[in-house]
Amino acid sequence: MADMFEVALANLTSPVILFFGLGVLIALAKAKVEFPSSISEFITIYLLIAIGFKGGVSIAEAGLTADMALVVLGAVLLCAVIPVYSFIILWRIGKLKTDDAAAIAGHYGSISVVTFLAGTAFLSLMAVNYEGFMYGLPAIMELPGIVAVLILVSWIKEKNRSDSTQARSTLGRTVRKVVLSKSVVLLLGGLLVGYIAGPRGMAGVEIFFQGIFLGILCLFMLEMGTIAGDRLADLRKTGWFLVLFGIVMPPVNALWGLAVGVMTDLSVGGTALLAVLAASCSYIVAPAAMRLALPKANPALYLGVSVGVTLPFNLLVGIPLYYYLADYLIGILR
Amino acid sequence: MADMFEVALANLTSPVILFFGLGVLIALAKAKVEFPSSISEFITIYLLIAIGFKGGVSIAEAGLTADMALVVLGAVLLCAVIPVYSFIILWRIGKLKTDDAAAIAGHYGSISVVTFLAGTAFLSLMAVNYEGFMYGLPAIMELPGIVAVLILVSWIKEKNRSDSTQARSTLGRTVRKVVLSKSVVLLLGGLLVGYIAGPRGMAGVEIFFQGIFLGILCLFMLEMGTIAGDRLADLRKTGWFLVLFGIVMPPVNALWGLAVGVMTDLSVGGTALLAVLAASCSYIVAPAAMRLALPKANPALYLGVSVGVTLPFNLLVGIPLYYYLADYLIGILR
Amino acid sequence: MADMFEVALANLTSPVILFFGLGVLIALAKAKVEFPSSISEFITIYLLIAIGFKGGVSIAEAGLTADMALVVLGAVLLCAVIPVYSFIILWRIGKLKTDDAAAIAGHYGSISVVTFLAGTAFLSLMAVNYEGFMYGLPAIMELPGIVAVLILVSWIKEKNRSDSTQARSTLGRTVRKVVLSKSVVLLLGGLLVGYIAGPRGMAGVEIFFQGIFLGILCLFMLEMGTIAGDRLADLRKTGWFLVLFGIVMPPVNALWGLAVGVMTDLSVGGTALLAVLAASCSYIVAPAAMRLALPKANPALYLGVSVGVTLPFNLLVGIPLYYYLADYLIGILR
Amino acid sequence: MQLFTKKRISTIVEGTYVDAVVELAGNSGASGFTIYEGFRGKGRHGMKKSRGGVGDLSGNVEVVVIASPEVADRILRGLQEMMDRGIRLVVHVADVQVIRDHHFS
Amino acid sequence: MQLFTKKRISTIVEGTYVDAVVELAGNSGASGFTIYEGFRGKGRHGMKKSRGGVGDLSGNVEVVVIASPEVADRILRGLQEMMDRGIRLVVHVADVQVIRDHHFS
Amino acid sequence: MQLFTKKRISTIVEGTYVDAVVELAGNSGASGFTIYEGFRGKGRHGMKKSRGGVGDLSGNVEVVVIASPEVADRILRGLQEMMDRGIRLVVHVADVQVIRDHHFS
Ligand SMILES: Nc1ncnc2c1ncn2[C@@H]1O[C@H](COP(=O)(O)O)[C@@H](O)[C@H]1O
Ligand SMILES: Nc1ncnc2c1ncn2[C@@H]1O[C@H](COP(=O)(O)O)[C@@H](O)[C@H]1O
Ligand SMILES: Nc1ncnc2c1ncn2[C@@H]1O[C@H](COP(=O)(O)O)[C@@H](O)[C@H]1O
Ligand code: NA
Ligand code: NA
Ligand code: NA
Repeated sequence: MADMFEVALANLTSPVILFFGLGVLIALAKAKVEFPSSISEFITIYLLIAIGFKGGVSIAEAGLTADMALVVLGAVLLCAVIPVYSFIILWRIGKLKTDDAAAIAGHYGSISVVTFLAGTAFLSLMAVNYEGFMYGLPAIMELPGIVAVLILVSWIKEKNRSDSTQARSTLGRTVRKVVLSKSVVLLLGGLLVGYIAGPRGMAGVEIFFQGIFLGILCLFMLEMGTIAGDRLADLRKTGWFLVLFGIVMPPVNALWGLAVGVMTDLSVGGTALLAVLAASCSYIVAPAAMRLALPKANPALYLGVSVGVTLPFNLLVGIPLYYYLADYLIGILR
Repeated sequence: MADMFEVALANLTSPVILFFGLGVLIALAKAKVEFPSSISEFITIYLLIAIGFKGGVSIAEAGLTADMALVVLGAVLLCAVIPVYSFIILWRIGKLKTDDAAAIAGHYGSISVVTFLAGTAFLSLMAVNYEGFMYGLPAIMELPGIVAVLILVSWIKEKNRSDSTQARSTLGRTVRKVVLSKSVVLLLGGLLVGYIAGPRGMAGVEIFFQGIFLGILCLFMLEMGTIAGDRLADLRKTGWFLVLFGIVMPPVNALWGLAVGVMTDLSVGGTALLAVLAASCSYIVAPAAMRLALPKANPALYLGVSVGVTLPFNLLVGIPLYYYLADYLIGILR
Repeated sequence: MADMFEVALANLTSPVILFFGLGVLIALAKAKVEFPSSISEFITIYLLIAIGFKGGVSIAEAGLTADMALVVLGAVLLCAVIPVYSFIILWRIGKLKTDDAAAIAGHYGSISVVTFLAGTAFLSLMAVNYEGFMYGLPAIMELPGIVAVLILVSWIKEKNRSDSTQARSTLGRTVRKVVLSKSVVLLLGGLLVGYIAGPRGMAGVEIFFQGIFLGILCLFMLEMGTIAGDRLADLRKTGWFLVLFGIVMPPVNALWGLAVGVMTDLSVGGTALLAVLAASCSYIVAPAAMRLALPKANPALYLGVSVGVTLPFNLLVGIPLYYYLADYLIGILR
Repeated sequence: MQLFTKKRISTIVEGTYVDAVVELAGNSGASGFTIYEGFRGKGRHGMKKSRGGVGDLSGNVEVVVIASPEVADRILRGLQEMMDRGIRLVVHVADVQVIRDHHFS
Repeated sequence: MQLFTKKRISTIVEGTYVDAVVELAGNSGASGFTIYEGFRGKGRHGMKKSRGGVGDLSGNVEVVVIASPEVADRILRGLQEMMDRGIRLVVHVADVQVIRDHHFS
Repeated sequence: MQLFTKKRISTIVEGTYVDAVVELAGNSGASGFTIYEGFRGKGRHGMKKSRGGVGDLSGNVEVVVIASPEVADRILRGLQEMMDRGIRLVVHVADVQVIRDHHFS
């Protein structure tokens, strides 16, 4: 079984995490290192297509199985459950406004592709294998949490006032926006292409989609670090309750991932990745969706806690922790 | 000899073509996946330099021969012939306006680098070899068709009115614009550098110019697909005659390429590539040139048929077809 | 010992230099080949991080030693000395205005990362090794020359007028700007990450940071070539004295690098690289700093001579020359 | 030369709501619009980066519409309503003149 | 502060014809121009993307010239002629004020 | 609709001095600013590329400030001073109207 300390150290000294840390430092030093926005956009496109493609090729190699369906089902369910209790905690205990509580809850119900990628980089550093179809999960787990929280909100508002028809039309538009968003389209599109092209197709493009992948992820992490560093300033406005929330919730949410992984017989690596996805908090798709659906929610709150607290927490502490727990639990239970 | 069905299937399941198809789907679904324009520009620059460079290194390896000169001569001639009969068909049978007919004809006389690259990707998938100097042809074949059609137009206009001096000055400016255009300069420049640097120079840059080439082409194809998908909407305006023209002409034009290839003793792969070039229809250099020289021609027509019809046709059907024909013809004749 | 002619030829036919030459040709032909600015920015970021990272990994492999401290000290000293005599030559002999003389002198006291990279590319072409920590020097050598010249100027102005407090506040702001500039931050940041991540961290990102490095440098050189070509037009304004200065100073300054290299027991490759750094003339950090600190100095002068004269001179003639001298001197003296 | 007076409305808006502004312009009778993206700025809601990056959550976009005074008035009323719904807009209007009257109506 | 009145002419034009517009401005006596590229828009000829991409066949470019009323008039006449030759332009003019009179003449 | 008259100051400046212009605007009482970067142009000092590239040594940047006439006047005086110190600026001012008076003061 894994040694906790060694695992944590391996994570903290991996280039992916170090570049993230460098980014945070750069932001705090207020140095002028900014990626041109077109570059960030392109790196995002590359990363999404590459993981979709790799996942598709893996599925083509392994074949579609009933087990996968079970994992997908579990993943969708956990995504729908997380925002419900998150919302109640934020609304009742944290005393946040309905819109703010809902927007934040939606972020935790959705997932962060960057955190997922850091998880895969960590596992490959530890030489831990996982099911290839895990690459397909991020695309599927973007949406359910967002839908869940919007239904919740429209249901609460229906009780109070009568702008429920507007809420429903907003729900429709938001779902459409997420389903056709770059993240989902490229992940699923890459998956499809990879599945049809198969290992034979992979041969010619391996250096591009696999060889340089980790290096490009490093650059991306550098930028994510500067963004997280910038967001740290927002934390003063968010208050301590939210900061605490951003640290406590990820491990709690990760438990759902561990549970689904154990129950569906995933490998240790697969279970750890599912926990990472459950614990992760969206910072691209959810903010855009929430801005559209809940214009009165304050972006400083949901971005501050998502990018300023939960993202760094998961990268620095969460990923090795969830892996350690997955390894430990499966060691005991199987 | 090649099995037609197998060849077609290999083409349709190659990543290059699948990404193109994904792009078309994305455009039709009106999903918001757009490459930043600076990225497309850079990928174009990369692809042009890379094929130029590879071609230059190949020529340095093989040495300059008299055979090459013969192929180049044949290639230039076929480029000058194609737009002449295309123009007459469009003008007399299709009843298009002079300017529109000329602009479209010019596109078919020029070539499409993307189609050429898809051809090379297809051949490497089929493990078919071809002459290295083929990489040098695209640069040479961009211009002659455009010049031919502009001379034709200035000649027709001279008979009618007296704005012939203006037409001639436009011709000069247009030729200058094409010769100094990014496509031609980078293709020829890359060729020159590759030729001087030779195999020894290739050693250090092989991963960049060769290893990741196909992967980058895949991303480019994704974008070309979205552009082609967008152009499909234009087809309603172009009318059925043009759609038919866009499907029938490529195989007809390909015959010239096959003929030149057979007569100049090119390999099967080289002959197929020459046919691909002849069949291909420009979508970067020619539109820019035509917009300048013939401002009254309607861009929706020439772009609609070039990018919306002929490009997809060549990618999906044309390339394997021309290869099959080259293989068959040379099998019989040699 | 190296054969001078062979060395020069190897340099001139390397892709890195050939692409630079191609860029110059393109600029002179006034062809429209321009890199989108976001791409140049990104390539710069990539190159800086990559050399920092490689340097850090090398240091981690070799361990920190007292010898390095000595080399760093020598490098800083030579950077501080060069602009002093450069200033006096420009001011007294060249009769330039104080501000212009100071601005140009500052450029020669700072360094050019591109020239350094061309030096490393040349050495790897010649299969010559050098100390890994050399990658750390550019970051350290950006600043001292700029500071030296600004102190000089503030000291001269203090004597003349009384705007010395303003001069001092400008010095502070300029130093801050350089220390937090992209170049320095990314070079040092990459170094730090590479040092902590070590060879184990390099494994996963080798193709990205090393495999494609030279190819990306080639594209960058192409652009640098077009910029140098554009700057050639400025030379008419700068006058012959400056052109001469731009050719004579690099070899003179290189001597300091050779001296430090020999005295600190650097390898032939390391000594050659130090000479290249000493001879090189800044074109990114120094211009920005000088524009801020000396707004009345004419940019056409310092950019014209730096990018239009010294950069091409070093690339075409200087690098092989300094290598030859390093090889020769160390052959005699050790 | 005869010139015709029009209004030029500039609206700086978060990327999320660009479609809403463009739709409003169309419904109000505008003949076209221009969308600028490569800029950043500061206002009541702090520094904003330009659109497109990974940090782009609600980056700045500018929509410019040139229209007749009547159409402009309808657009301004619509923008006012959007602001009332909590959407952040920074709007300014200027008088401009155009060569072809019909092109903008 | 003393300010001087000038005209600011904005011309949206396809990339292909930017050089022609710039040349016209120079020949008419303008002291300079500014060219904007990163935008997209819609008008009589459908949606247009910004310039530069692979889909860039005749992408939008904006040329802005600040000039004295006399120079502006010459430029406007030239633009009118270009339109007559079938080149698509979207032009608008506004009154602006500048600090240094001589810089713009 | 009630509209309020403001001044719109555009300043084209080398990248190096953007911070100085922005600071001036803030100190003069402006409520915000917008910075445009993706453009190139020509003036008294020859062709200038847009900011950001490797050739970017003092590339063009445009700062736009919308402010009340009094604030605008203070800004213009400050810009005048910068020019006197040898910093190159291209400035123009236009009258514009805004919906929310308080947003810009
Ligand atoms: N006074 C102003 N002058 C120019 N631009 C402004 C001004 N106020 C706001 N803006 C622009 O409008 C954007 C949004 O403003 P706000 O919603 O007030 O933060 C800012 O990021 C600026 O680009
Ligand atoms: N009414 C308008 N308001 C603002 N911009 C316009 C307007 N009409 C046209 N444009 C711009 O001018 C470009 C070319 O217009 P057009 O040639 O009419 O398609 C469009 O893509 C828009 O960017
Ligand atoms: N008359 C003008 N009209 C429009 N833009 C101008 C004009 N003069 C200068 N500019 C812009 O201001 C920048 C700097 O001008 P300058 O310092 O005179 O070279 C130029 O690169 C142009 O973008
Ligand atoms: Na989650
Ligand atoms: Na053709
Ligand atoms: Na130096």
